[in-house]
Amino acid sequence: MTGILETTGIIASIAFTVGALTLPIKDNVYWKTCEHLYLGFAAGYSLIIAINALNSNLIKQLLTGNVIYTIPLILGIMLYSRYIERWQWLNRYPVAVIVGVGTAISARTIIDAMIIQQIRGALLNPLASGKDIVGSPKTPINNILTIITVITVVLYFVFWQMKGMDNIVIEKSRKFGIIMLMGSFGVLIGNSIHMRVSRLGDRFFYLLSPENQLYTLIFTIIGVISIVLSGRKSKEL
Amino acid sequence: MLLIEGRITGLILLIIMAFISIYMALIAERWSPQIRQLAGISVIPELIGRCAELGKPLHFTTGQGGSLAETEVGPQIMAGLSVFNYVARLCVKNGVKLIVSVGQTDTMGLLQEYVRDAYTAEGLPVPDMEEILRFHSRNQFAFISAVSGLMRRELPASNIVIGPIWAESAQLVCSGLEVGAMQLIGTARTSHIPFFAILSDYVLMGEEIYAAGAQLSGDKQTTNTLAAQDVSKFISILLLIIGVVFFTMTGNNFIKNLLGM
Amino acid sequence: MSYFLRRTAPLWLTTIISVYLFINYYFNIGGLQIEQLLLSFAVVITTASLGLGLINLSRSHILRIQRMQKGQWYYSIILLVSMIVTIVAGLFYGADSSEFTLLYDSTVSPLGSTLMSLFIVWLAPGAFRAVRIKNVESTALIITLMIILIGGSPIGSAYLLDSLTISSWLNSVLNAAAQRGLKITIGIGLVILGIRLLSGLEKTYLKGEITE
Amino acid sequence: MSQRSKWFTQEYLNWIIIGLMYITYILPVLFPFSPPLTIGEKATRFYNIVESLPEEPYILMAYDYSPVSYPLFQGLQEAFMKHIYSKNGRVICVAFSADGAMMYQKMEITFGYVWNTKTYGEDYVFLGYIPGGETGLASFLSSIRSVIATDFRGNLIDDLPIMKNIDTCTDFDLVIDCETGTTLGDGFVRQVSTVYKTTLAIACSGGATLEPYYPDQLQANLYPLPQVGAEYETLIKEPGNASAQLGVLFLGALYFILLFIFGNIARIFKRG
Repeated sequence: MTGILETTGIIASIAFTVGALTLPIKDNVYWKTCEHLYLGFAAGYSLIIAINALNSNLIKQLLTGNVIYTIPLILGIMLYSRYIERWQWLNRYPVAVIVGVGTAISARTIIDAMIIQQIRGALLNPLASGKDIVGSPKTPINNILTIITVITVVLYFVFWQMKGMDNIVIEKSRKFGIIMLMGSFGVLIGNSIHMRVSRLGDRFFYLLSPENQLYTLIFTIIGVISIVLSGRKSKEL
Repeated sequence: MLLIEGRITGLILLIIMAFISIYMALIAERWSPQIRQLAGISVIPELIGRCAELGKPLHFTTGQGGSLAETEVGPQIMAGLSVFNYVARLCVKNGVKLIVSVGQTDTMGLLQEYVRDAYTAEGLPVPDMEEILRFHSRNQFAFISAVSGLMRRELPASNIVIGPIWAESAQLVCSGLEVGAMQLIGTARTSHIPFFAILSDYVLMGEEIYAAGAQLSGDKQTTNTLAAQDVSKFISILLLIIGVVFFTMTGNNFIKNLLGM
Repeated sequence: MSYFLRRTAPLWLTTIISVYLFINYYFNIGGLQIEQLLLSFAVVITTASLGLGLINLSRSHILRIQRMQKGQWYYSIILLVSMIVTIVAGLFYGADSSEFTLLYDSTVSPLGSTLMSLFIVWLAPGAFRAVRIKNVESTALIITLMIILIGGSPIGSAYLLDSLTISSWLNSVLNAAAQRGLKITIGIGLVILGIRLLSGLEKTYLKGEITE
Repeated sequence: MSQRSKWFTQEYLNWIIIGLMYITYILPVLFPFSPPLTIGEKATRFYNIVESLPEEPYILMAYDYSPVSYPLFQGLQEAFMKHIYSKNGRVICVAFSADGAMMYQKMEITFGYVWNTKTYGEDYVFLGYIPGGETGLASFLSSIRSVIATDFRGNLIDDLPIMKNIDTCTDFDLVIDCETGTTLGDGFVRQVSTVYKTTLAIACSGGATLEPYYPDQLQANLYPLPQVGAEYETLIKEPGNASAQLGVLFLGALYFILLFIFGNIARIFKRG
């Protein structure tokens, strides 16, 4: 029994992979079907995972006797009051709890992790040698550049329109800051491309692995037909 | 000891920033600073002029996913809606066709309100909303496929996107490039700003979308929030400069140890 | 009374919870027990809210079927059928069963993976068309991009060994400094946003109401 | 205001670029080649951190990525677990994103040849999906038992021998988070390193934005993936999934370099 299930699973997975690869070339019927199947499966999957998590973090807690968990149970149900017109305002209470906890949890540590530690990290001695980077020279230029870049990037995001001397200082440092920021963006895009090359590469590894090559060929043909047909159909539209 | 070791300077900085932002909020009615002219905003009339000249529609969206109830995403959507209010009025004044892709379920009410205001301000009859505001889906890929399909059919001359954008950034900006649209894209989600900096004509980075929202909506509260943020930025820079000068002169990293308390 | 229950009470609830969690972080008031309860309550409510997405999705697609929207309604049927199949399989076999994992591995996993891997396919035509050296900033961007493309990949680590040194300097000095400045700016923005939420000045999160 | 020139927006230009790209990904699969590798700073520092862990270390490993990113992390995670098991350590897995649960199940299949020789509940365990993003993470680290009563398979936490004296973040010798979003990356630095000061390693596709935390708050920042994974596999002399991708990474990066160069050259010719 599982033999059939396994093979249909593999065939479906190859069909979906090829279907998605036809999307950038041209939107077609084959892809439209895959898209709506995906939306259905993804929505169903997220509900099942939510129920499994709810079972562990709420139902098991209630069964093992801590009654205090009835409070989140009631608040959770209040979330669904938004579909009843008269009681719609009730759902603001669970939202208020999530917003209150979420804001406090991140904001209280952001001050230390994103502001204080970053200022401390930039408090370097411009005359001493820089960070120990394997292979790169540890010249004092690294420290001077770090200090100036941090100051100018922060000044780039100042929105208060100053006058006179202040304005000139801010405008000059904003010019240097944006160049450094753009340099860092180049680094971000480069690293992002490496990662995404591996993702697409893996899809072709999967499609062209010896046992899948036959199915890949079949669905590629179906994909090409679907693209050609959708080309002709859109002309008539 | 009541105060926890290592978190004291964090508390002091929090109190200073709380004092600044609440004080700025209270004096909002009497005084609010002038915001620097943002390149991204001063180009909007030019984008709308281009649509009028080429007789093509303008595409606008506040991005996809998230909702006003989420702490980090809500303000980004609000900034997008403030920019939309300004864009809608200009479009109706210049007789430019407006198409809006809606990616969130709870922004439809505000969008309809702004479109109605734009048309009544010009004394024109309010057209059918279904034609202007097009809800696609909350799912990331269904939304962006619908947007790029719409771009290929309607061939907009300009494309403005202000709001939260996730992994659909490349498809969004490249669909615009493909139809030859002039683009202004702004988001506070930093991981995708580099792609807009390299591919879009104009970009609003991080906090700049809040400045744009405040400048266009003229909302005094948000303007003063930005002023409070600028004061905190000046404080951070002062701490850094004093620390570095002190460290080079005396060799004792006094400010770093103080901040670590 | 009803205005207080509809508008001001939720605002006060957010402020009380946030202030308590701030105080408990900075002062030794021994509130660890209550904090853990508050956190696990928030986790439970977030889990319960995951169902909302599913209801919104099925409502909009049932509407499309009722209206027999041209060119759309049969796709909506496909969506609802595949959703029901997954829910029934998940409830019947259980989330950690091999049958449910097989269903996941043959539907959501391949489609989601391939869709996400298309990012680079969308990027390529744009990279060819629009990556121009227009001014000083874009020159800086393209130079660092080229060095990282070479240094961060097997091209550099196999043949052009100098690119490794430059790219690790770019990563750890130039990029780290610029990202440090960016983190300070974003950190200040988030903290001030947190303070505004805490003090009830920021009411955006109460504005959204479902009108779909 | 000119309408962008016809050539610029031609549809067939897309098909050429996308068609060529698909070919550059098919070639290394049909004719595999793997260029030599030099070990970088980030892989060496992470290797030394794991080497310096005490005997029988307890590790918390978070699965926070979706199916598309499995090839980025598989090589690194499997090599890391082999390294930990060589010091007979214990690995506690958890997921803070919905897809993470399924990624653990996938690793049970691909890493089965090692995990089958180990016993579930003693050498490795999976505690399931904790929703709520940073809030879920904070509450999990403060006390595991206050958030969940059972693991993903439904056995009670207290019945698992591996969880005997494990309840908060300070009980772990190393926390490693594998994720693709950048919001939770900062969340791990805030909740693990700022609050508990535990040794933290993050393998993240957006690692360049976490560089300011490295190395004081974030002891190991592993990117670009899977290149760092391939370097780590060579360090522990166990070539795996990451080393097999070197050919594709070589050609993929080369294709983009040529795209940028020819993009600029084509513009000069068109204007000339």
